[in-house]
Amino acid sequence: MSGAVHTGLAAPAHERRALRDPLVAVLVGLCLAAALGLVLGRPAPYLVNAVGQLAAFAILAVSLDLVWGYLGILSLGHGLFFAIGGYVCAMHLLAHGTVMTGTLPDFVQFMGWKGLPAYWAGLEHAPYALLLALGLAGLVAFLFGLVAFRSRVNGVYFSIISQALVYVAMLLMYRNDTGLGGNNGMTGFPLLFGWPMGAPAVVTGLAVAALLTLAAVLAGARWLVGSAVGRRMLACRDDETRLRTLGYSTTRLKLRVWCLSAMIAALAGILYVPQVGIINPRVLAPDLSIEIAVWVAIGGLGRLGGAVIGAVLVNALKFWLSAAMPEAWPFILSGLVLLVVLALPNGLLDLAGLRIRPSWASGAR
Amino acid sequence: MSALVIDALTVAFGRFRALDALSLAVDPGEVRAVIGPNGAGKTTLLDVISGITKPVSGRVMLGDRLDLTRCSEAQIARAGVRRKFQKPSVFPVLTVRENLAIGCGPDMAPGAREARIAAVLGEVGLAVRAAVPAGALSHGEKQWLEIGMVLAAEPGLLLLDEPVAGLSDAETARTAELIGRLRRPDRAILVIEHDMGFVEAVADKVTVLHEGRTLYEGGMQGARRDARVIEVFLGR
Amino acid sequence: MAHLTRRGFVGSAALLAAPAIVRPAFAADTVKLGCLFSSSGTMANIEGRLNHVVRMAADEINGRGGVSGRTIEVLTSDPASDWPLYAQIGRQMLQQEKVAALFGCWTSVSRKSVLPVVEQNDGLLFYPLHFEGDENSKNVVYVNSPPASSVLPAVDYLMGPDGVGAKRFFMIGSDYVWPRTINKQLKGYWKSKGIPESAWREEYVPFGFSNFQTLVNQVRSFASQPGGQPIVVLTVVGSSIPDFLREFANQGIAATDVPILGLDMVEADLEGLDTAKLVGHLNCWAYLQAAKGERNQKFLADWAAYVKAKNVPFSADTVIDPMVSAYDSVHLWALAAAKAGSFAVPEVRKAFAGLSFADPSGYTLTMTGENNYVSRGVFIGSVNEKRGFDVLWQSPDAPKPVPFSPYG
Amino acid sequence: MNRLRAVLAVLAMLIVPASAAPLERAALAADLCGDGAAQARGSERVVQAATDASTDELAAAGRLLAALAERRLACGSEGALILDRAGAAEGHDALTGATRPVAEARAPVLGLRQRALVETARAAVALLTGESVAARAAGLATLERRAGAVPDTILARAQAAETDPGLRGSIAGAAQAAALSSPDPDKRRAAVAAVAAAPSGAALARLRALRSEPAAAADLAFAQALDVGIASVERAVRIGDGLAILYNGLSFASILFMAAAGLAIIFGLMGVINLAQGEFIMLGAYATFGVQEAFRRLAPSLLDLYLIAAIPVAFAAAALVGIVLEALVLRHLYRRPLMSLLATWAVSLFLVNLVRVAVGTQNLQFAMPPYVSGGAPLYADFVVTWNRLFAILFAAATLALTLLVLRRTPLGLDIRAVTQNRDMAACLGLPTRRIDRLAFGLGSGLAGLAGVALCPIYSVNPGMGSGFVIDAFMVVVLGGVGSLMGTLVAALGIGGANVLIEPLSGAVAAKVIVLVGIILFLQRRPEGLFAARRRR
Repeated sequence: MSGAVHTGLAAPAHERRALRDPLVAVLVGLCLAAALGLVLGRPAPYLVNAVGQLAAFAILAVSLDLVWGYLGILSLGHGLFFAIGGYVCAMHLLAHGTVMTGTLPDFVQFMGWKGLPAYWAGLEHAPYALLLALGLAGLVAFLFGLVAFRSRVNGVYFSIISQALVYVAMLLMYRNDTGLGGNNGMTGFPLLFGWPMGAPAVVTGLAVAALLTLAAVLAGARWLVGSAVGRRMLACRDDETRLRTLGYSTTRLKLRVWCLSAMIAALAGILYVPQVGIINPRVLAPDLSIEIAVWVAIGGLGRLGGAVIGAVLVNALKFWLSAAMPEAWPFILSGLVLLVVLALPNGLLDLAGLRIRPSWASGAR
Repeated sequence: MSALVIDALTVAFGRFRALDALSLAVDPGEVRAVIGPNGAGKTTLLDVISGITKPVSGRVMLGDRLDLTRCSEAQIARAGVRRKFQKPSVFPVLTVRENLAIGCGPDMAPGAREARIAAVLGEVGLAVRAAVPAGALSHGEKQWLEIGMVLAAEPGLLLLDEPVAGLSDAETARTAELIGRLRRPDRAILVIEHDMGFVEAVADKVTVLHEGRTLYEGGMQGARRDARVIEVFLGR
Repeated sequence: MAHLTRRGFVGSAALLAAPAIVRPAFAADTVKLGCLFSSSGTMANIEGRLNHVVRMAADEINGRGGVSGRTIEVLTSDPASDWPLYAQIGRQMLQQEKVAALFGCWTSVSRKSVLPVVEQNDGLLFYPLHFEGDENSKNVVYVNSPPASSVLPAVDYLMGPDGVGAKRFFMIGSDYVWPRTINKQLKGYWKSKGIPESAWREEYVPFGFSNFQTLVNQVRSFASQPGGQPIVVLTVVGSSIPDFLREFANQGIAATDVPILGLDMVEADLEGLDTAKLVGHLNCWAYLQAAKGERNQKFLADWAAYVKAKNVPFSADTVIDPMVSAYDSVHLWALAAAKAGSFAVPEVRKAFAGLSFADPSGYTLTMTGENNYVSRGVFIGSVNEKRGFDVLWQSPDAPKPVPFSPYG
Repeated sequence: MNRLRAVLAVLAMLIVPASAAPLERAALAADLCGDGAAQARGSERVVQAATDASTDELAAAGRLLAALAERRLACGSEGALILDRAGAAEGHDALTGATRPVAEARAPVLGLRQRALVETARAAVALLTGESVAARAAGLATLERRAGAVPDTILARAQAAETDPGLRGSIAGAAQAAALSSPDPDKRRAAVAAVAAAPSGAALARLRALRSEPAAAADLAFAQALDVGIASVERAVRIGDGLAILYNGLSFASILFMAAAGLAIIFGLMGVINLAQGEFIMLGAYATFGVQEAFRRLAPSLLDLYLIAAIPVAFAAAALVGIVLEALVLRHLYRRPLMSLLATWAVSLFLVNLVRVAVGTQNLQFAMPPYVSGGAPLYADFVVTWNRLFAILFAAATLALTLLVLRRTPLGLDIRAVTQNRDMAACLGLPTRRIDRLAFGLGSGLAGLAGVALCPIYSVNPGMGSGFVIDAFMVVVLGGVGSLMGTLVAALGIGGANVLIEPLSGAVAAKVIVLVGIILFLQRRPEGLFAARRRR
């Protein structure tokens, strides 16, 4: 079935879904309003930056929710794709800075190189860097997904193996000889599109870009899960063998969504790095990848809006509490997770009375 | 030409041989029942035909060209093989209609699909339940919905794994009648069932499996008289 | 959005009861300093102490009437060993809380993470750790020594007749910039002394690495080869330090066979170890607990009293270099601010030139206007039986810091 | 200036005839209280005098040297004082033995070069005057390491005086080996054989150095003896290195196994990914610390046994926490394995921070009993370290006991039944919920045991457990879910592979290669090494 055709008998189903998920529309609206507010209201740069980072995290959470909530694949390695986006973005910023200012990044000087290595060629051009980031994330996801899905690795096995993958990547990137800054990673980005990095306009611009991207990703993801492909994703999540014996190549379906999700995660990384000003292998720590899953679970698994709410809530709390109540934050986080996992199977959306899908829908996971 | 030829098929789980050099041929238009005690290898047989389990040796020929043991589940399904599982396997969060739409398979044109869904809804008697999520259906309704899903793509070979397990007598009779209606000259049907009355009602021929091998093949009447069959079913 | 922890823990109920009276009065004659030291995560054990030292120093200054009549208020946080969070909280402190200076970071990467933040906001970060050098930001005060002014004198000592006449070197480091820079500079230094490349070996291990059996075997076979006295230059960090020492001692290699120069080794790393078999191994810092002099005695006593009074969850009788460096940092800032008569960063920075502070190490710290580095003394410590270090050697005076090494 | 002083010191030693040097106590004390050169001179003099000095004189010199090495020597204007412990307020006069208070004294710190000389001198004194055979043997061992630093007359004197026949033989061997450069060709050849009899990398280096000297070229028989000796030492060193690799692999594997064993049971039985398993290890280690503190308070004389006594305590503590966790949290999540994964992650976060707040972040101080500290050279350069041996034996015992529980007890039978077919077991009336809880307790308890075994090896702090989880899961998944033997084989394989690859490509690359290898293997065989295929 092609996703675009919703004529005749299929239409009521489509409408039902749209009516049942007003949250996404609300969130998209909020994103746009917030972007407008940042431009017009000019709040403190610190706040603008925080909002921008939260938007990047929300994009990351949506990317995971697509594969976990809708396809039943819990990736504990999504930090890898986030990092790919982040690293390529950092490379672009440094290459751009080198071209504009003529000084080499300090880690390049440290490695004793005379200039940027050959594979950095062209990275100073933003469109190429964007393509490279998305392409690389997609390629890595494709290769990993191909072997994993073809050999039918799924469930907790997939989670463990994806975690091992991100762990391996972390070990590799910590190695100094890998050549991307090792433990210190990359930092000290001077310019963005020729503008000085810390300028208020740049900070606002980045935050607005992140918000708009979030809105677009949400709308796009919403369209996807509402389409025929989305129904196949749910079918695959709930009974993969059944779907396969009806003539569908679930490997191909999973691979496509998986690669798409990886690219969205890379997009989040691209938006994140210029806002925090550093990328280092820490983002590849298995803990961070688990945390992404925690955001999704807290907000509400299998609800795009839930992922956004979870990511924003947890990270806003983290920003605030790690300064305000540093001792209490880990306890609050672990308590929140346990509360959600035990009492609110559909995440905090349960509290808001917005529970849509009946509880048996999440029973298999 | 047979619709399905199974040739010296062997399946092993560790040291246990679930199927042991089994051979079997089903003609087009035939309804074949496979019966046998628990552990005889009935479900394994369907697993191999539908591509879920790969055999150690042997072939499963669909028509005279396609060896199903070399195909993926999806390829097998697209070649016109559909299977109804023992446990009703429907997609609980999707509505009846959406389930059937997926049952039509990936290749059907959108226009044809809507017509087909409407037809199947009538055939399995779920037209009034079309907008209900499948998870909310009763057990019997789920069985019929699944039969509808496997019918939607008009399969040439239909595999039914215990279609009346857990159904009431009335529902069983209705299912038998439904299968009777499914019979077509270009369609072979393979049924696994424990309910002997049901088997007698629907099947042209029965194959009795025991410990992965064919114990008997022929009419149901003959099976009832066969000494070995009696021993296997009653002797323990 | 953010209310950072207030010094002296004012109960929130009291704040709520009389906010109008307490807070403006409190805010008018205080000046805020921010801390960026993790009290959770991988760095918690060593980094967490520094929060308390900064508070202690601030208390001391407040006890003498504060800075230019203002009381210092210390804000602490927990970046949880999460590098981007250092930048995030640093930004929050500078922009939201308007702190006059930041004191923070242990690892190079956390400093690199905060660096753009202080540069963009023209803040001041006092960095209390020795590090790889090759950096000179006008917004960072490098309170501890770069390698050229601390490590090279120590290695020189070991190569000389008073040391062990070291001829061969086995370098083991954690795989990141600091160890690699140190080793690069050492190799450059040895080359300049005409030592052949065959006289050294270099190995790197991942962070948190603990299985040192193979490496210790390699050290043993390296040591048994001819060519002169071998030493180990150890630049692993964190939990790898005690794990390496334990394996080294268990395999029966004594300091008199192959001494270890542990460049990041502090008393805290010996906490869980039986040091009887480790006696004689060396470290090298700008301060050692065993430093002589009344100033040190007073500092040790003050710290012990502070730990007791404030119920600080760290050992009362262990003091390590970064603690003293953090303490020095607060004093240097206070001196500069008092001298400038302002808390504005450009004014304070101008006041650095010619600043001097007699710190617990016994040396007098000085700053010149040339850069933001601080002259410190050099100590070589020798592990003793009591999980501490004896002062084996110390520099006659505080050498002028060399931010950019001449050796690579 | 310093060099000049050193040269003078050497000259002085050459001028003073060794045999005539009396061990003048006052002069020795003054030297040891002096600068580095004087300390070196003093300890050299003890070595030189050791051939002739009386045992009393030597013993007194030994006390002075020991005091210096241990920083118990207080030097003041009134002469040196020997303290009972470093920093004591009073001590015994080095000459008269009279007790007097420490006044304006300084305790010299030994430089490394001086420390080596003092160590040699103390070893010579110990060899000649040691009360016990062990003390004398320890002295001999140190002198053997410093080949060439002591006159062979000391060994001759020790050999003559030695009462223990075994030790006398060792001394004779050492004396023989010391004669490598002797002018007597027979002695030289005997020395080669003696050196080859105690093979090590250092011995190999000595022989090789000798082989390239002119003496070897001139004396054909000596050269041949050297070649034979070098060949045999080379072979022995290779064997020793091989043994070391084997041992390292085994010890790493045993750690992996212990971290993974409990996980294998839990994962196999319930399909729960317990990310808090590392924290159970940490709890076991903290329980061990608690037992140590209790022993310190209640039975200080039995302190060395605390590690043994901690075994049941650590097991019980971790098992109890595990059972509570199961009852409060995981029980509700059996149908949602991925949610239980997040829940256990939260629990691990909670436990780490609870311990951090309650106990602190610092490494715990363990008093390591002799059976887990140090090691013994076994063959060539291969040293058996007791802490690792403890872990290996501990892992073996854990394996045996766990197998016993699983194969021979009703609980074990139940666990295996539920692991293989939960629905069938439930149909047969097994209380699967209770079995789950007990099994979870067992799995957690095993992690607690791992905590005991890791105390002598790793630093114990709240974060110690986090490093184990991924490795442990790779072991479980590679071994095949629900198969303890699979877990064992996987642990051995991963441990061995890591140790083999590490010297070739470094520790990071070794880890990466092994992990990638596992991932690729699992793509080919998702059910792991040892799991039976299951039907859908």
